[in-house]
Amino acid sequence: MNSKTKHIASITIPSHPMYLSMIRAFIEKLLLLIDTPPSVIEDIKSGVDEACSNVIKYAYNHDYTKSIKVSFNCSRSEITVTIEDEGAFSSCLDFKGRDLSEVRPGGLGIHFIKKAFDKIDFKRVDDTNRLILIRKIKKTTMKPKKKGRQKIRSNKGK
Amino acid sequence: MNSKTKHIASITIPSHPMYLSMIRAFIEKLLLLIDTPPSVIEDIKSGVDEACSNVIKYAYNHDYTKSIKVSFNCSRSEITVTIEDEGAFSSCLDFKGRDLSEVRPGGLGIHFIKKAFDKIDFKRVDDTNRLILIRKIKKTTMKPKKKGRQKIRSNKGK
Amino acid sequence: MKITTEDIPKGKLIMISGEIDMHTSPALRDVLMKLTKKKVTPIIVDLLEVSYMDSSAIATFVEALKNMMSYKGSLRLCNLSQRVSEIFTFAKLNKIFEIYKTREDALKNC
Amino acid sequence: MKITTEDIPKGKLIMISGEIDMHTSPALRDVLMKLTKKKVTPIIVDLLEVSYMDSSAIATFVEALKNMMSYKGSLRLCNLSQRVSEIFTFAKLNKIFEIYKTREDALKNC
Ligand SMILES: Nc1ncnc2c1ncn2[C@@H]1O[C@H](COP(=O)(O)OP(=O)(O)O)[C@@H](O)[C@H]1O
Ligand SMILES: Nc1ncnc2c1ncn2[C@@H]1O[C@H](COP(=O)(O)OP(=O)(O)O)[C@@H](O)[C@H]1O
Repeated sequence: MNSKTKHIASITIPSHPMYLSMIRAFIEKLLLLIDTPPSVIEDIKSGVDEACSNVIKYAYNHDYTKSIKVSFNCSRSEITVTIEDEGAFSSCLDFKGRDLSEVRPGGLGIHFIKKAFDKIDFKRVDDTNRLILIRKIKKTTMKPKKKGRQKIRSNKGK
Repeated sequence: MNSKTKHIASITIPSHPMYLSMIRAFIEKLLLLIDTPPSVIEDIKSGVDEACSNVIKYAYNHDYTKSIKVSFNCSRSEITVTIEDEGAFSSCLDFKGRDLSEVRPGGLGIHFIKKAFDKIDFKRVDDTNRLILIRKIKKTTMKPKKKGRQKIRSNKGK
Repeated sequence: MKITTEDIPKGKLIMISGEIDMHTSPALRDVLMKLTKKKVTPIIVDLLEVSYMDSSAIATFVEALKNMMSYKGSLRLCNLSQRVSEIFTFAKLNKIFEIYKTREDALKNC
Repeated sequence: MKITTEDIPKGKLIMISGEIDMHTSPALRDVLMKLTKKKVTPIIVDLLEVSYMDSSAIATFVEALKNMMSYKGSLRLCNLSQRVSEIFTFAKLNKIFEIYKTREDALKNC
């Protein structure tokens, strides 16, 4: 993978909880293809899943007929995930999850998002909420090529 | 699923063969969620995979840095798959696969596309090739709800 | 997600497989609420086949635990994968729940 | 896709697992071309673990078969899943290839 290469892939699903599993499967496949370590994949899967659940709950107020778009942009140094919805102006930036020492249902999603990502940004563009999540990649952790497994490279065959 | 309900989901990937597996996984997940019979899923997976391979080969002439978008639109009576690329004007409509009685490598892709879809249409819109593939759904084959498996419905929880 | 329940000498065993997320956790909640309403104890939840768990799954277990506290019931989780275990630790709930390594361990005194 | 090869008393056994598509079939082609260049026969291909196969996979097998015809070699496929089997029938190649149900059947006379 050339250091300037950007892998751009995206998925758009209806804002119904049943489709969240598609986003998780998409993330797993994509990040495996670009040799992301398993623990980073799990973190990003959780973080994006929680952010999308929140879109359904808060931006769309459980209207399951809308849509959610999740885009990926990966360079050698970071993975950027952008989540877009056309719901009510609704940023989770100002919100905090619950104090973790308090035992009650709910209030954990934001913690999972913050665990997965180093930088969280929000923009309202026209009628679209755009949540931008950035995960930095430690160079050393990106090269655990397993023996036996077929090597998959973005520039293969070029 | 309401008969007027349209499930719209889409995926965009780079025009590199390594990402074709993401499209296949996406199709499998999506069509399982909307209770499509396994044989129809396999047909559509093959048909779309072949059409996307042809985009990489013929529309993009093996330029792996472009992108391919695959969108799904499903009603009770049909599944519509739209494949878009920004490659050279390039319709596979006029092309025929090889005569199947002739044994030689190649020329099978078109046959898989035609096996999977009842109607194939092509449009050039601005600089985009748009291949529209329609698979009719026999009503009776759409309801093999398996016992034990969690029922997944598009309108669940509404 | 698939849920299977089994009678045990005392209480109930619940086996879950697949992914617990915003879509599937309501079904898990239904099962747990029914049991806690009947003050069943212990409830043993085998998570061996759980491949993914989100915050709504955690919320569901916390809610069940709170219900059970009212009748001093015992909610026991077992067979957590490394990832699921990490999630409970991250949420600072690993000390709040009774967590067992194996189903055999969890079933002791039932 | 993963390819494993194994020496057999006569010829070569190739075991393939995973998906054979436009991305992975070139690696399969490399293996088969090397063997047919050396006029190896029989070549037995075990497809037990193949979960998906596209037209480029078929093209690869047809090319190998044609190469082997030049030295009267025998290319045998075995353990085809129902879907893979259907694909060969659909492509009218089920009569062209030597197709065996099990690996044991394919290995006879090796
Ligand atoms: N996309 C969003 N739009 C508006 N508010 C949000 C959004 N995401 C989160 N919030 C707010 O932040 C709070 C904490 O979110 P979270 O940690 O996911 O917990 P929960 O959803 O269980 O309450 C929510 O209760 C909600 O008020
Ligand atoms: N998207 C496309 N654009 C232009 N030509 C195409 C396209 N798809 C297919 N073709 C033409 O149709 C022929 C048959 O396609 P196909 O059956 O997939 O076999 P193959 O790609 O193995 O030749 C190709 O050789 C090509 O000339």
